Amino acid sequence: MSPDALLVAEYLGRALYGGAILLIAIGIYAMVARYNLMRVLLGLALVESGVNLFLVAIGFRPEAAAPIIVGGVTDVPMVDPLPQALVLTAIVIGVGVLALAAALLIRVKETYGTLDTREVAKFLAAEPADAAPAAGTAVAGTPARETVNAGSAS
Amino acid sequence: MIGLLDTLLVLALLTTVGLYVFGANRFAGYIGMAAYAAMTVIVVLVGQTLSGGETAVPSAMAFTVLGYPMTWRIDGLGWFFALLTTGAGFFAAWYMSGEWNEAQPNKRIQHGTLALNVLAMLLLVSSGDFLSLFIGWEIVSWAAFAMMTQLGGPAATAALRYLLYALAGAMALFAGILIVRSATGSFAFEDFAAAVPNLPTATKWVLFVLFTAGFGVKMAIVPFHLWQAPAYSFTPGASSSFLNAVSARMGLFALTLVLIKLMGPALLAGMDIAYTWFDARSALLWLTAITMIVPTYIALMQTDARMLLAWHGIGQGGYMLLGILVGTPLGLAGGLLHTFNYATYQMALMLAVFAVVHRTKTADLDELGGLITRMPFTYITLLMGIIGLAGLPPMNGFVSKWMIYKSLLNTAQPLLLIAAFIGTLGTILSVYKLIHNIFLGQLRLEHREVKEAPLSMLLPMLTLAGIGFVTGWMPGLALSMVDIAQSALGIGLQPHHLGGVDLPNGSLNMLWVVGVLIAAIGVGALIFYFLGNRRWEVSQYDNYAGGHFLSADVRYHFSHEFYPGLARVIGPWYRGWVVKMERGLQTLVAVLGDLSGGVFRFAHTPFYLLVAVSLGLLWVGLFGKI
Amino acid sequence: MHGYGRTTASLLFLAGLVVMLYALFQALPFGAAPMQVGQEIVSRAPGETGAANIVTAILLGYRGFDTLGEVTILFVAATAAGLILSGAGAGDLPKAPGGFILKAAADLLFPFLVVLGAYIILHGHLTPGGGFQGGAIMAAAFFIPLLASPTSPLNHSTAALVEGFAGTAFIVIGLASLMWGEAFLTPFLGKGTLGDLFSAGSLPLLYLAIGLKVGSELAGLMARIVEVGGKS
Amino acid sequence: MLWLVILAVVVMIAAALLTVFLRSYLAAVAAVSVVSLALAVIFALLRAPDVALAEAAVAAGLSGVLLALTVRRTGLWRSDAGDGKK
Amino acid sequence: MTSGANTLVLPIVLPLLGAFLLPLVARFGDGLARALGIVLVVVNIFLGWTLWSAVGTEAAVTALGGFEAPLGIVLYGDRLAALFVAVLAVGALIFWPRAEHGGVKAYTLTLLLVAGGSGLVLSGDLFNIFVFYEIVAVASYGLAASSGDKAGFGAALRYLVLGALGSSLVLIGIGLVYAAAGTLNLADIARLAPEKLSGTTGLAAFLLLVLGFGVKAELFPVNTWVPEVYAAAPMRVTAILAGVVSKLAMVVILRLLVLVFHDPAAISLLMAVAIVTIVAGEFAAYRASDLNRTFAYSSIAQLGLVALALTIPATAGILAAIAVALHHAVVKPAFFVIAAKWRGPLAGLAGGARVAPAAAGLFVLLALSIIGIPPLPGFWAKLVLLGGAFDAGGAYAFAAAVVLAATVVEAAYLFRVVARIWQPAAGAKPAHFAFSDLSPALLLGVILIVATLFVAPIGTALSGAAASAADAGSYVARVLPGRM
Repeated sequence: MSPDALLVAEYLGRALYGGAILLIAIGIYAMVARYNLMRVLLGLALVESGVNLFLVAIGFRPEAAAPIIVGGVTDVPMVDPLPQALVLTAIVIGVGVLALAAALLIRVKETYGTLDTREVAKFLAAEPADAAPAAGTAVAGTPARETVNAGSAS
Repeated sequence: MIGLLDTLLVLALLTTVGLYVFGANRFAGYIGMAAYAAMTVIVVLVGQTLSGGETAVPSAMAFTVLGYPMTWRIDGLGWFFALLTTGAGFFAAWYMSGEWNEAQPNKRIQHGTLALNVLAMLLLVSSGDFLSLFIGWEIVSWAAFAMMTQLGGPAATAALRYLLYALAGAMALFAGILIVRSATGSFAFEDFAAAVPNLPTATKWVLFVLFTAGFGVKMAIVPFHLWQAPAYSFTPGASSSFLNAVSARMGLFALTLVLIKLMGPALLAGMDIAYTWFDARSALLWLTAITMIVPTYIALMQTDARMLLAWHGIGQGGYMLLGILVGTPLGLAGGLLHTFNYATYQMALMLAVFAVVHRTKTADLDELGGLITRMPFTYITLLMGIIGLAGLPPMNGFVSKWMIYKSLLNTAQPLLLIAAFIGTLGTILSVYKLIHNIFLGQLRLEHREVKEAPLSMLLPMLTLAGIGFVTGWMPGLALSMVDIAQSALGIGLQPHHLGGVDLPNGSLNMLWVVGVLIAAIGVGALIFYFLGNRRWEVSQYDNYAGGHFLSADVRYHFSHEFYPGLARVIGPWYRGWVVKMERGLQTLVAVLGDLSGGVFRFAHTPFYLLVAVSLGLLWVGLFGKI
Repeated sequence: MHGYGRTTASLLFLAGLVVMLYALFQALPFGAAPMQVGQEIVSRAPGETGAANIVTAILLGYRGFDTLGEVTILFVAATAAGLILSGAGAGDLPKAPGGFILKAAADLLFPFLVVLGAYIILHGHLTPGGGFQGGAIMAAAFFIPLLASPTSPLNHSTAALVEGFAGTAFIVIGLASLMWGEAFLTPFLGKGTLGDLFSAGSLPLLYLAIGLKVGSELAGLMARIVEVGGKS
Repeated sequence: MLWLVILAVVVMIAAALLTVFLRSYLAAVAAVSVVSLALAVIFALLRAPDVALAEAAVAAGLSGVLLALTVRRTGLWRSDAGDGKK
Repeated sequence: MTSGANTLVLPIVLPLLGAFLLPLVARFGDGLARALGIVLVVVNIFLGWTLWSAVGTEAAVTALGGFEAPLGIVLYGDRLAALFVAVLAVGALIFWPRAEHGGVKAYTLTLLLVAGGSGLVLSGDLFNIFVFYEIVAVASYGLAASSGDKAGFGAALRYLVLGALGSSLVLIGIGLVYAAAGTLNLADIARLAPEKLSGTTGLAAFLLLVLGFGVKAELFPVNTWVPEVYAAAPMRVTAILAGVVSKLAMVVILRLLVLVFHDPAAISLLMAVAIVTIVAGEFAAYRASDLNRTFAYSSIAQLGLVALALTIPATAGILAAIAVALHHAVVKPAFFVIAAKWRGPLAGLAGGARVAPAAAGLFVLLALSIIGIPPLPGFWAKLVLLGGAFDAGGAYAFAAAVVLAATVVEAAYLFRVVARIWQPAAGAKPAHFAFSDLSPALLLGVILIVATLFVAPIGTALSGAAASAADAGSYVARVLPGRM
């Protein structure tokens, strides 16, 4: 490779790794510093994207072709196909987890009436004796942790 | 091959199962008596084998788990404690065989746990290596817990406290045996005894501290003593007497085994503490001195008869360990003999106190008095018991204490001797409080109809007191048993004869002492009864004081705050620092618990992940190889 | 920790994280990855699997088991979401049907998306794309009508049927080779000519199964989020 | 190509920051989709067409819709409060 | 190839197939679906058993798809894997979900949990392990929320957020390993590790992997989900999660330690984490206010013990880890069975012994075993653990001291409960146990007692499994016969 190409590769590497790290960091910031669980979920999506970028960047080689054989020519240099396969898997896994999280989020909002992590944590950490009824939904005299009847909670 | 030891253990096991199954039966006490008597006979047979020249009687029982072999065998030392155990079990069962048994709501638990304790102790004293020693130790601890906790309420609280102490001790012990194994490559006693002189000093110290602390908890050496008195006192009568008489002595057994038999007093004396005059042995000796004094004066302050005696038990343990740690044949014999003697008189005392409790429903020393007229035989038992406890002739306690004092003198330890005397002084004062507040003085109105304890309870009490007298009169009887134990320790035997011991600088012959004493009493009686008998009997209330006639509703029996002057003198010393330490530890655990729990209640849990990753990567950057 | 204190702490730790991760990543050989396994796969994949798209060859051949796990995760997520939402209430969802334009667009898009999805799935071993991408497009095809009229629920039982059979097909194809004494998921049916539609043996079959399964699972998942309460 | 990648990265980071700081959740979800799309462009530039396609179809498309639906379903689309900043 | 190598895939694939078919089968009745699920779990027990007896010291290896080792994915079935396949299936069988907690969907998730867990312990490929880890994780998120309990959703969501972030860390770790070594096959990584992964990159990868897998393995500080989830999930789910699933993540960490990361720095990192985990768990349990949380925290501490055992060098550590893990897998689910009925503050348990003597007695037995009182199995597990620690000396001795101190705290909180149970009831009496409520716990209690009686042969068998699991050389030789 020419010195120019090497320099380009170096800057490319910095840009990609830097971008991946910043994406991860911003995502974690959203998860850690924000109180709304929806925002936490968005942060999670960002973190997963950042990790995917990192993985693809690992397999990259400058001046190499995409890992698809065109016209039976097999001896051109190709980028590493393995991380790409991994990232494909990781993307789909990410969507699955995100979908489940969304489902849980909907139920959390429905049950507690809030998406604030502080409120949720307060409810979860409540001592069994004085479990505070969440968001005023429980009627006095009923056990605080009654099972929510299917379809009847609002 | 089923040997004597196997028979003994199987019999103990069958007794446990049997008494648990038939424990509610009204003959359970007799079944127990028969079983313990049979066990005692077997133990005596084992003793004959041992005195016949065998070093140990092996058991056929042996397991190998995960490459660790476990064996059981009984040697002289174990035999001595086994005899105490089965004997104490026999008397406890006897006590429980009649009226006491009828009155108890939880007969099955009482009989079952007693048998379980006997079994556990037999297993412990016959352990053949450190692993089986630890297993036996744990079983003994938990069996005692089962016995203590049975009445619930304050008993459960006290038992829980005991349990935590015992478990902390057991964990120290666990660490100790594992260090022994990694240092010597096996759990075997012989390997340890062979390897210990060559171990690094640090290892020796670690082992010494771990074993002393671990076994010392059971012995209730200060500062590990807080649990014992309440735990023993809130246990039902016969069980409590059993615990008082022999349970804590398991710690003594194990300490003797490890410190004297395996490590040896010379080795301990060689472990100097830098910048002080102390070495491992003398430091422990002074700890026992504190154990003799402090609990005895705490006993003085008790208002519950059971607590008073139980606190004495702690102090008496100090005497035994003192004698054993002196390390000469005389001291060892004194310590071991004191163990035997203590078992006889302490059990008699506890049984007598519980007989009083059985009749009057209280053990509060402020609520009793004058029972000598109602329960004279119980009074005699108690009197003989406290003479033994105080270490006065003609009872056996005198002989063993004399031997311990003598061994201290012979090894030039006058300060320890003074400490022992201070302890004895406290003992005498407090046992007087015991007998005065219960039996002397004014009989309370509500106790006027109290009857003497039933025969089923009186007989074991009187028998025990009798044994105490006989072995005080002819200490050679007990000393020949001590011989067997001593022969297993490798320190040498203390020559003795039926009446006591002969030493170059002063001998003791109890045959003479008792003879002179009886003669003197006889002379006194002669003078009293025949030469000038001016006495006549009057009722307690046919009397006057300060110009007023006394009536039954006026309390002139002085029992509350019995030693006010003494309390003022020792009060400033009585700070309860150990109690404060215990509370501090509890608070510390609670605070740490709240801190840990708070970690888990944090609203933003991913934050921890962030912190952990950042700090972890920092650590990787700092310490990882580049 | 409250308010800005936590924000500050988070930022501090994040700054540390960024600096250290950057240092860590910079140490990696960018653009010169060792490619131990990657190079070997590139050189052997055409011969061993007959797939022109090497990523496909990896996804279905070398790492076919990962892919099975992957569709399983979607399945797990769909099942779990169904479980969680089975008792859900109506939420804030407006019940009014979507506008006419959305409806018309949905009707118009439907055949186009289905065909596109099928094409991408079937050419997965030749060109970029495959079961996942095509499946996602198929899912969109079935899902967009749902947006247009939320009251007409997706036919979950059909979706479940497709899903179940597709998943079963994947495993049965894998197990088939097991019966012939080969390892699980060994490709069979011959390799064909590199670059042909009917090449790469059983891989396109697997991709078809994956496409159907992913499509039905994703559609089902989305539909559950949209739908209102109750079991289907 | 370098400049294209840098441009895409910058767009991506900007969109990511918007995700965190936009008050409207629907807009934040849109920003996440933009991140994914920028990522897809980067993947395409990095010779990873399969991944690019998947990122565009699955991550940008489907999960964007999914998140948007969730926002709608939880009622967050009506208000932008509740993020801890009062 | 050892006999049965080809069937290595069956413990993963058959439950998976069943899970795919279950929604279809359920059309003919939920009972049929339930029966099918249970049959498949029983089959898995059988498969685990056959694998155990088929492999001696030589593990069974199969290259999936016929693609040889470093290129394709391999399954590596040694006795350790066989053991956990069987244990997981047994756990799922005993704690098969009730119809009222999710019905067919819960059956499906449980089957998937079994499939994923089996894959987790059998797989010999780093990324494949991640995929199965995700299956297990997602299935447990779903099951955690399946009680319909109010707390369930919030707990599951917080669990999910933490778990997903952890998974991202794992993925970064895998990326680092791949970037350094260029391969994902564990044996291949093991071969290259001394050269490629001994530096900072390897250590950082280890940190990320441990923290990521640590979410499931309940390591501090990523275990904050534990008390919430265990308190809110249905008892049967809690029992499986605490009893078995957490150990599967430990098995992964074990494989990583044995094969790849021998670095003393890595070991000391894990040891520090383990010690903090133990301390935090036991102390938090001391102040916990109800049984469920007490056991949740206690479970954290026990997994800290397992992690500590893993750091102990050579076979002794692995044997200790397996022993502690197995013992905990028997004891803790039984505890949760009791806690499921005795909810609410601890003070309300007074009188429990009168109402439910069997449960109270079982509680004592379990408590004794978990504290480690001879001759119960818990003692032998602790003996191996502490023996190994003292043999290793140095920092391990300190760790052992921490364990011993923590044991006292453990006894304090467990026997405080025992004392409470035996007190006379103050107000409302604690719940009564129907036989069916208690039967899983009784079964586990019987297993415990039987294990006590057969502790010597069990110990020998586990020693064999540990020895072969500790043998990195034979792992590489079996998976990569041509590349040594």
